[in-house]
Amino acid sequence: MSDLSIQKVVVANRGEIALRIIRAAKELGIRCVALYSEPDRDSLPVIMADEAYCIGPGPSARSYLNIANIISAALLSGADAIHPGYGFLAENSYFAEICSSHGIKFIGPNHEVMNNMADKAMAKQLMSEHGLSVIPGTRGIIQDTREAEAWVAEYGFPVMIKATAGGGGKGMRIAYDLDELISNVKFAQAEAEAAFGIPGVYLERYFPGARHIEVQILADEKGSAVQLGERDCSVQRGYQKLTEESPSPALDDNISTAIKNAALIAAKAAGYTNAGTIEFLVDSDGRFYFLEINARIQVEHPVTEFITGVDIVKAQFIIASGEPLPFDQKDVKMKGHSIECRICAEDPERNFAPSPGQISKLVFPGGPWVRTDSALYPGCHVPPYYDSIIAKVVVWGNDRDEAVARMIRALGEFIIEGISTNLKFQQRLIASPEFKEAKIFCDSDVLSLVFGRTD
Amino acid sequence: MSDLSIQKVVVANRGEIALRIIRAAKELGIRCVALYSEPDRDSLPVIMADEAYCIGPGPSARSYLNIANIISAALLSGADAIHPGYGFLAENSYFAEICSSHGIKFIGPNHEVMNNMADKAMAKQLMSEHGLSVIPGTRGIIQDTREAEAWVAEYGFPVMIKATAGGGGKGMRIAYDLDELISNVKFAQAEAEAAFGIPGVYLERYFPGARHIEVQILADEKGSAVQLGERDCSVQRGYQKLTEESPSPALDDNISTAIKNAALIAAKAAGYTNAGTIEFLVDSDGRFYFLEINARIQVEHPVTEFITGVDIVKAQFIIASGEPLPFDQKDVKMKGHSIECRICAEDPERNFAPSPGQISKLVFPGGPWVRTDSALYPGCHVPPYYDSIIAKVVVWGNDRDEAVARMIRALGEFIIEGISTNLKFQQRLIASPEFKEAKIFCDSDVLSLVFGRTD
Amino acid sequence: MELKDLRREVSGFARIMTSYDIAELELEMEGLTVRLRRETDVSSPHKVGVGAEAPSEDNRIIITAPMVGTFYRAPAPDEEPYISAGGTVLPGQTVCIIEAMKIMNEIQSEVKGRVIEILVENAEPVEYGQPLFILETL
Amino acid sequence: MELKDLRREVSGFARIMTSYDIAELELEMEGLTVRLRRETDVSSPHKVGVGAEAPSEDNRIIITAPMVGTFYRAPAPDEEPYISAGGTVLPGQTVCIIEAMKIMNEIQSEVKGRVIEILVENAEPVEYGQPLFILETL
Repeated sequence: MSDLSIQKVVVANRGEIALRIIRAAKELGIRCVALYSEPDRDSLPVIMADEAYCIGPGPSARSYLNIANIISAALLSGADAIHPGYGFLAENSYFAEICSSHGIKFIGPNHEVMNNMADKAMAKQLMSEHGLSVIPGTRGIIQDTREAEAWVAEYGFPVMIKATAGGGGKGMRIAYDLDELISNVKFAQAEAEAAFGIPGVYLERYFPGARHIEVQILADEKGSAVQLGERDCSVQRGYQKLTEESPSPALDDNISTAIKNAALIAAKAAGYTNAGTIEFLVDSDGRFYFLEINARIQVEHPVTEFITGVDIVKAQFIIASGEPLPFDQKDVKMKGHSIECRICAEDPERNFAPSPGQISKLVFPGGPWVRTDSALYPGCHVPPYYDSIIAKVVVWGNDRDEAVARMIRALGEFIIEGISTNLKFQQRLIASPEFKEAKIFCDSDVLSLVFGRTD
Repeated sequence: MSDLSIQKVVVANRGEIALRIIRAAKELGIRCVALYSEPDRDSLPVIMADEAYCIGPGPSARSYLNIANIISAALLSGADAIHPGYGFLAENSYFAEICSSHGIKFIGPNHEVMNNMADKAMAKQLMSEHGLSVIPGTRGIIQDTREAEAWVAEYGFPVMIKATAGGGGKGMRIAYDLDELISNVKFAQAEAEAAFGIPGVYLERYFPGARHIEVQILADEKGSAVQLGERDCSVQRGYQKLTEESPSPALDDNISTAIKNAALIAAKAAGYTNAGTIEFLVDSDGRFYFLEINARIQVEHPVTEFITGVDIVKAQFIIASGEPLPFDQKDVKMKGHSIECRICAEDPERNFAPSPGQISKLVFPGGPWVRTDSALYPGCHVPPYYDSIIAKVVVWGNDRDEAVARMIRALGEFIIEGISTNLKFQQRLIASPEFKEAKIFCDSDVLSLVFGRTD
Repeated sequence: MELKDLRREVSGFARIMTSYDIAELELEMEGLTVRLRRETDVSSPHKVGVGAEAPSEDNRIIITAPMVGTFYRAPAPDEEPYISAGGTVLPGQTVCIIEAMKIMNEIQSEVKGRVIEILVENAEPVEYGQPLFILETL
Repeated sequence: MELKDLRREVSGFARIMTSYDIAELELEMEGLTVRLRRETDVSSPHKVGVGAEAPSEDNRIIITAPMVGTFYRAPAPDEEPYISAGGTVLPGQTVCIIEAMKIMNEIQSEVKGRVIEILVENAEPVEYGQPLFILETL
């Protein structure tokens, strides 16, 4: 029996984040309804939940993205809230609206706020009006290469060409001069047309050596908001995050404070509620630019939990129940350093090809200040339909050196057999001198660094 | 490569504490030598260590207590230190002395200090001289019932009759009046003669409803010492600890501060070095009495690690290397509340009979602020020769309520099949109103509380 | 546990038994005993090439729920059920309704067959893939 | 990995194969391949009642180290080994020394037999239970 207005929640997700949500709900006394696709029938979230409904076959479009089945199951179970996790329907404002029209609380911001923030141009405009620097870029889609040339004449090189329909690192190209600009704009338009059916591309200033910094926000529905510090997510491979940490090893205190304040301004400007992340790019001179708001719980939220002691998913339930945040900014004390490594079912030796299959042997890392968030268990199957993240190894240390040593130790004791994973790749990355010196950022050549070669 | 003078350590223990020591050593860059008995050949510490030596067959006396084989293996491996863990040879001053005579650093206090503290009467005398209250008791062994009567005439009832050769809860009897005293002294002498071959018993005042409080100490070899707060170990079954927590839910701040200061005085009076625990009994009026010093790392050290952020086993290596403590008392900040549950291979339905066997299915609890220290893995065997502790589930919360809710959640997701365990017993205990209200102490009838009956 | 919850559980177990070709299942919990037995004979789908004289189980097909919702046997509470045990259905004939998000979805049979068993009570919730009817194809 | 470490590992694997009656073992690691094959025949100790014509493996016994220490084949560096391959030993005869904590422990054979193989090099460390000699009982 929960003290909150939410008594029963539908977990509209799978894998480690579904388990994470169930854990938070159980600690609050909230009953949990797992939804699952057919291949996930024997998964840990289904086992751990109080009840479970099958919502479709393996492919996401027919199960975890099947709004009708999800809403039906929520109504049948008598749940009063839905937690979408990340990915799938997490940032789908239409889904949020349907939940609300059925009297089910969507755990996240208001669907109108979601809608506004999903329009990147509108979001940038709003933040600019509130005094934040935003990434310089064209106002919207460029019609032709001449328009691109005109913009570059004013703002200069290098520039990034992005497809409006892209995202998650897909459909991005960089140009350093006019020749590259013209050929890449044409190429990007053709590529976007082929990949997404929408040829629209736009330009943004590109900052070599920039770091990817995001600030965790919690905002209640009474108008209070706190920030829980920044996360540095600069270690990426092809725009996919590999490891994240908090605090950033690269920001000085003044910049860190300024970014955190800017994030609070952004959250308030957007009318944001619940847990969310404000993303910034920080260039090599320490100037920072608003990028976007991620209106969801994020994969890397555990590093923030480790340094603040705040249970972000529990806070989501409290906020969604209409309660005020049980603490304010001065109660948030940051201590030590935390790092997360994403362990994925993929084969680094075969260009990170997905590697589904059955887990034959499994020993998680453990011991002090090591947290492994994963829905794997020995003998379980990793189905081919979903995101390849199968485990997150998160460590805490009194300082970054201790955290790095602990992560090396933890990855070293992780045994996972039956499928290929990026575990060894991550071990080499974390143990590299470049990582220890925090010299890896978004456009570093991580592959050559880890493999000692370019490919 | 370690920055410390210790470069290679022999782990003279098994199970979860061996794994704990290996984890700390690896984070410091110290190479690890596992020692194992024949049935422990495929155990996790052997798998995780850098090298391993078999030191004998299953029975402890021929392996984990086999000093000759342990020292030989240490010499052959070229190790410069031995960590004894808890139990086995951890408080054997003779073993510590042999280590030292072979030029191997014993990770613990000086063997002379160990020897002094092992003599309970001498330890009490010393602490009394330093102004600590000690449990009132006879100066040593009582010769006959008349001597017992004389002591009781001065100090009163109730009294506890203890065998000098006993320990860990064995050989203890309580008397509330003269009849019980006479019969129990005779009985205890006969029992001690039969069980230990030594009939000597002594008397101590017995305090009904007293709580068992211990203070974690770290003292370096340069003369500095810090305390890391108290642990409340009052929840016991037949003098065996079941759960431990920090801070104590029953002490007010004044008493807590006074006990912690007394512990530092005791450690200094004893010339104590390395990690150790000062044990006190706190009666229902808040008066506290020195009991003894535990000269070892203790089973329940993780609760202190959780609330302080101090890695106690790493600190042991740093101290044993002759380094000063890297922090002082004012750097030690306690935050939140931590609880540990001991999970044992025993059957509560059959009077807690040991339950060795093969683990057929195993899923550890996980998620935020849950730490499971265990050397179990799926398919491993729990041999019949050793202590029945197979896992420690430790949680942290911002306050005790959050920690209790988290422990209930964590125990609920622990799946362990193939052997009987006290998991369900612990679940009922932690979920009981008496535990929530911290009303369970050493002589509570835990069994009737959990089972709803007396037996 | 209420009887209705128990039924859903038992139906779940039965499905597991079918999926994994399990002949018997016994369960004992505090105050609850469940025993299930299945005929796993030579006509099991795992065995190939049994051929002509295969018993009638070979002709059985199961209609499962294509969506999550509430199962209704009739178009309205006061009307006749679409089909009943022993009756015959034709391809394309409506066998039940599943209400999902206030929309009544008519579920059709894809084969011609005789209704052997109706597995779900009227007005009960069904999940995706849950068996609704056993038919014997004709 | 040094050759001597490798030898200890291989001896460990061999022991596991014997314990669990494993016929073949293959291992591949970065830059290392190990293949082991055992003759597990009808005379395997797990099979009872094979009787008279059992091959000679049945008569083999292994002398293992009763303690951890350093293995010496001779009482002193300049003296003859206690036993050599092909030689005969009697019950109670010293077969080697294991030095542990500066003490020289003479290890005796419990049976009469012929030395088939000596499994450890002189002056090598041995752990508890490590096979030292293979004898054929006489």
